[in-house]
Amino acid sequence: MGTVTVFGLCAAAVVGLGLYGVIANPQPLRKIIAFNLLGSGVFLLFGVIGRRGAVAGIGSDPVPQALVITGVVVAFSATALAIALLLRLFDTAGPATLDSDAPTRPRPDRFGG
Amino acid sequence: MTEFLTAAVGFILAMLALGLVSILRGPGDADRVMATQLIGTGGIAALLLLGTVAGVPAAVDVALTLALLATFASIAFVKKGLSRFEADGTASTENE
Amino acid sequence: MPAPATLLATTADGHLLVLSIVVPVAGVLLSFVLSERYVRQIALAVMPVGAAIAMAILLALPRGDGFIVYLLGAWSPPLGVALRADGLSAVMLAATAIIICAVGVYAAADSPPAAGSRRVPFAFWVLLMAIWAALNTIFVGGDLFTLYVALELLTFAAVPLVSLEGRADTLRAALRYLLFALVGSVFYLMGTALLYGLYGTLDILLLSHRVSAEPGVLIAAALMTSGLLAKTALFPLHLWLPPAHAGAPAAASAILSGLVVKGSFFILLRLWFDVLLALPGFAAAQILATLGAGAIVVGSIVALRQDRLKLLVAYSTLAQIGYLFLLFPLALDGQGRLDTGPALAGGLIQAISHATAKAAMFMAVGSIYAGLGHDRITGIGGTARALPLSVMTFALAGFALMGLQPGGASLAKELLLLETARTGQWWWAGALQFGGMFTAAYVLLVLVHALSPPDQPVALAARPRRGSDLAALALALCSLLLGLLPWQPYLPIPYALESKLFGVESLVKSLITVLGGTALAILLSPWPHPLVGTMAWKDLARVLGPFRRAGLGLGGLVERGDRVLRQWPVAGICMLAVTVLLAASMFGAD
Amino acid sequence: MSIATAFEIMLAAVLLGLGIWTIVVRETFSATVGFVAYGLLVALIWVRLDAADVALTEAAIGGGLSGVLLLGAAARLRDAEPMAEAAPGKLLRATAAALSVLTTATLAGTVLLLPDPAPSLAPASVANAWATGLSNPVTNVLMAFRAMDTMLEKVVLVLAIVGVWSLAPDSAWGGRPGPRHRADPYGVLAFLARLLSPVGIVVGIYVFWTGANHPGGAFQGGAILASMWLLATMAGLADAPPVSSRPLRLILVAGSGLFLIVGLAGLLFGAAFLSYAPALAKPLILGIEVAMVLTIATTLGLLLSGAPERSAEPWAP
Amino acid sequence: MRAHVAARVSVASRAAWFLCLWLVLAGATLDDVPAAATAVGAATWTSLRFLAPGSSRLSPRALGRLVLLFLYHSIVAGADVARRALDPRLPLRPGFVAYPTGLPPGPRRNVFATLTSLLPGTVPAGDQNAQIFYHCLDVERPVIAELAAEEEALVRALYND
Amino acid sequence: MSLVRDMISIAAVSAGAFFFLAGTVGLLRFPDTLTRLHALTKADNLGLGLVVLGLLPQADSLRDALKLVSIWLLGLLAGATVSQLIARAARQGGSIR
Repeated sequence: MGTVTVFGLCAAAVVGLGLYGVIANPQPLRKIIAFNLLGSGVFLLFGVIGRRGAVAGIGSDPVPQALVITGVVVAFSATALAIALLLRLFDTAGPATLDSDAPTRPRPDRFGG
Repeated sequence: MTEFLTAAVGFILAMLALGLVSILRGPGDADRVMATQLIGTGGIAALLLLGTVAGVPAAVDVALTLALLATFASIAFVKKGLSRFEADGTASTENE
Repeated sequence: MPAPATLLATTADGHLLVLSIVVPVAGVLLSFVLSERYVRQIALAVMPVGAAIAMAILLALPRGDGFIVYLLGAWSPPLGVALRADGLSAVMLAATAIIICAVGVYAAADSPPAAGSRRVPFAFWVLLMAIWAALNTIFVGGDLFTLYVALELLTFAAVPLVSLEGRADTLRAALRYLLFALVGSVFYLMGTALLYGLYGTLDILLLSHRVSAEPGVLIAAALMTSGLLAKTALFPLHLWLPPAHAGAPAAASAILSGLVVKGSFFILLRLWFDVLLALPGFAAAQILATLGAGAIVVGSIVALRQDRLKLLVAYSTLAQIGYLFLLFPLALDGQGRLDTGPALAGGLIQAISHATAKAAMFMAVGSIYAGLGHDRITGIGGTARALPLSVMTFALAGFALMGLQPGGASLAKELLLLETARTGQWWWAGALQFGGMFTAAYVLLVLVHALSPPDQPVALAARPRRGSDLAALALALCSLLLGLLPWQPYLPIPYALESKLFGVESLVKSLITVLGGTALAILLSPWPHPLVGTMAWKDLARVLGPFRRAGLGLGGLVERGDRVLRQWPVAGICMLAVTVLLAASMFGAD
Repeated sequence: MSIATAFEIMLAAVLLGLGIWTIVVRETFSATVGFVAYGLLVALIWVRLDAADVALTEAAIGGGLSGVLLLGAAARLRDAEPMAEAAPGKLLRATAAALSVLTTATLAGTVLLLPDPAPSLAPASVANAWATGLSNPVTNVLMAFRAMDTMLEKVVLVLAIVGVWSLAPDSAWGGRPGPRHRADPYGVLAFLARLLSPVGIVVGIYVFWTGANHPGGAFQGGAILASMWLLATMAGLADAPPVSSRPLRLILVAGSGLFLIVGLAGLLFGAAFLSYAPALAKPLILGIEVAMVLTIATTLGLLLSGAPERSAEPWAP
Repeated sequence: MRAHVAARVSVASRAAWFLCLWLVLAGATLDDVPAAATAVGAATWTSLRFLAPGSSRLSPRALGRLVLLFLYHSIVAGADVARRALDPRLPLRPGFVAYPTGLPPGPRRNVFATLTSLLPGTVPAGDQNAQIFYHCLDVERPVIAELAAEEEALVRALYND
Repeated sequence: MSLVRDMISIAAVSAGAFFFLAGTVGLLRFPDTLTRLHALTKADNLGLGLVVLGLLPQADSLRDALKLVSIWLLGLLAGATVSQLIARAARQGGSIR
């Protein structure tokens, strides 16, 4: 069991946690946080793959590292945009949820509880 | 030496985990925010030790960044977290 | 696909590919700096240039063996990133240029823009050019990670368009769209990570030579596919589409519905037809097409039950996206692997045909909305006389979409039907026919309402905008004439087909589509029919009564099911389930 | 099991614990704090994975900016908490959990079964480093081999700004973003900002500059600079400029714009779009990075400030 | 004229501090000169903008004493807290103490509060007029006297104007 | 020589680890927010300081050593100010009193 194994498993678990959170956490902010967790898991996956590609002199393949840095930038801007949307929604409509429909329609019945 | 330092990192990490368990439970928000401060200090120590163990000089730079920025969560908390008590966070807090 | 050596060097007209990305990007940056006052002029200057580049690529492609390649920074893959254009890219580039220009003219003629707001036009024009840049990158990108960045560029440009009007429901729609699309991209990114871990490259061409059917690849394929499906809004991952596309301003809806969903669809085609050729695609293709068929049924039935025109058109997009996915099983060759044959060509032509027609439709609906001040379907009686150009645009676009000759959709349908016969999958022929009929149903429904005499004289809230309406009409005409274009240099199309387009047989087919559509509209639409009260209707109603009741019951059921599926947790679970299903099907076949 | 592996297992366990806390805890504020702590800790894993460039990125983003962004939002939204919709039913949650576990298991299996020896572009990137004259391989990938992705990503940042600004009410368009922060000029926060900001500026520029040859780079440095600006803003020592300001907009596109111009110069006079003549490569790349660090710092700062909320009244300290 | 010179000295000394920081971080290389100049310039400018140069003189000897006192205090502080934490009886008598300070509100008082937050068992938790409120782990300790000693050392080291 | 250095390192790092332990115990045992704040900032900063002290003999150069010290100083500044901010917040927020 080495670095790659431990953190590979860790990355996969973080991905699973993020997925569950994105689906099951009801508040939009929690979904945004869970998305960040999910993204972090995927980046760790890249990190593990980069670590596997280590050669003499370089501890980690630089290409996955570069991809992760690009990905982090994108994920952070996405988070900022999502939060700006959420705060604006809160200002216009009060407590914000994602699961209400266009205003002309009645609220759908809950499914499964 | 390497083993000793690695064990030290492990020990600090364990203390970190225990501390987290205690303060994340609360009860107040201020307790929870202290978790970030705890991770900040413990993380810096762990990074410095790790950098020496693994011979990664850049770990020191990472620790430097953490030292610079680990306070930010607490700052954001006192800025905005108080707004439900006071109209304007720190201003009213500091001019009692 | 030719040997890698020929595609790992820059070809003669390669710089055109660079320009197709750089020009709209430069437009974005320039208009961001020069701000609100010049943004429209810059966009209108970028459009002809961009269109000329797209046409130049279209002309250059046949000269270069059907491929154009450009190595960015002169670094060759796997270290560097290549841009590559083939026939698929070229026609998509051209179609995108045409649609962007038409929408641009539509929006530019719409003056004064959005009642004094400087914010809306600024955001709209900048984002329009950004969408163009993102789409062009998607069409010519030769690297899976570059495609990811382009995909995100597309999302970042599309989401603010949804919420331009700033109402709470559009903000909610935009947030939902953003979050679901982000989850989709993360899935795509996960697959990319696995592929890099397996083969050490993300270059599409290199991967196509290295990929074999190993477990890791199957999982990567399942993850990437379902991520892209979420971004394309294929049923049942469509929760975000109807409110987003219906809530945006008309010009933005036209772009979102016509073009943006095609971006992720195109990557899906690249993935399956270029990267994953070695995979056992049979079961996965059947699943995709089944979801597509589901989309056609659900999207069309729910569309027929909408009371607002914009929502109807948005749900029609849902159905049309499903139609696109019917190409997958029809592209299978004898060994159950995907093949770039007529089915792919048909699917792509259908995508272009839908892009043009749907953009035109949304613009027409936007004009109707602006003219009447509302878009309730039951209240549009008399519109045909008051706003003839808009109704005509809607009609022409609708005819093109339902597969009347010589529209692109009819050519696509012929191609796909040809492949159902070749591969012996007759059941998809039924889905294809039904898709056409459903389209006919909601187009006819709207037209009948628009043509019926009004209850009271129509009072226009705003004067019709001639320039805008002409742009929309031109686009609709474009869609209706797509079947006549010479596609052969770019897409594999059997020669025999074009002569068949105007035969008696095709006329009969059209008639069947229209009649079937009429029947479906009567059976499934809950709205009081404009013909109610005439003698013929009473007779008809007696005969059809029980059927109509059954149809409406079914419709209600489908609508309720659709509402359940559009709840966030359900949609999320569906996404995971689709991933698992795809992976399991491929493992089963392996 | 070696002591290093034991340590790694513990690190992963603590991280996962924080992740679980983030997902399952009832209160949004606690979840947010949990995630911020997670973001601080994840930098350790990146150091352990020998990816110091990424570790710096995560420390700068996860440590400073994400915390401010998420905790600020959590505080503003907390009144909504009791009224937010109920959690999905048990059946749905169980299904979601089962499918997530399945995904995790599949992913873990796939990662563990990746081929050995692993394919790697590390040798190729080292072999081609001569072309830029920089010895940080990650910077070489970002600025030369995959320059296209980096440039497009900078355009993404511009679009994120356009997206956030487009949420402004029409009356505030062109005005200053976010609420005006006020703080006691003699308070602790102002004191910290007065002392820390200049130090942070030195550190930020150092992290950026060292990125040419050691871990670091424009994004990491820019994130640190943005944090310092944010600190000064929160302490009431500085204010966001109005979004209609021309110089501001120039800075916001400087990175991508210069990248584009240099790229086009390569197309016209050099080997290819985004290629650098070997003699000029280093100064050109550094020039682009200088522009990028300005752009990134400003962009990140403005992204955190949010949509314009105030008209562009002159600011008096 | 003297103020002018003093201001110049203050600018130079701050720039020197930031240069030292840069040298510690990056080392001394000729290639780094442009970056170092930018960093030092930007930091000095920001620092001067945020914190106007003071008029007081440093007393090196007193400063050395302060540093020693500070180090000594931090060790005692840590040891004291550690002792209380590990003591099975948990000897805590927490509460607030109001300390009357002679320092004006502003940087001087901030510096004092920050330094004393490292004293055994005290954390400043706000101030009002000429009083700083300290939260103490043990209110029965002679907190006020210790704080006064600390204040005197600080004034002697930094603010002997 | 190297042995002496290692001994110093081991002693200092162990002492640092002890303060981390004490801080954590304080966090677990102290009754309220403000008392825990004492435990957090005091003991941890000393722990960090001792770890830094322990690493000084291992540093390759004077510059590296000074870098470590400046990290500790930054940590001290951050800890001292944050403890004041949180203490104010806790006093204001009424979770004490």
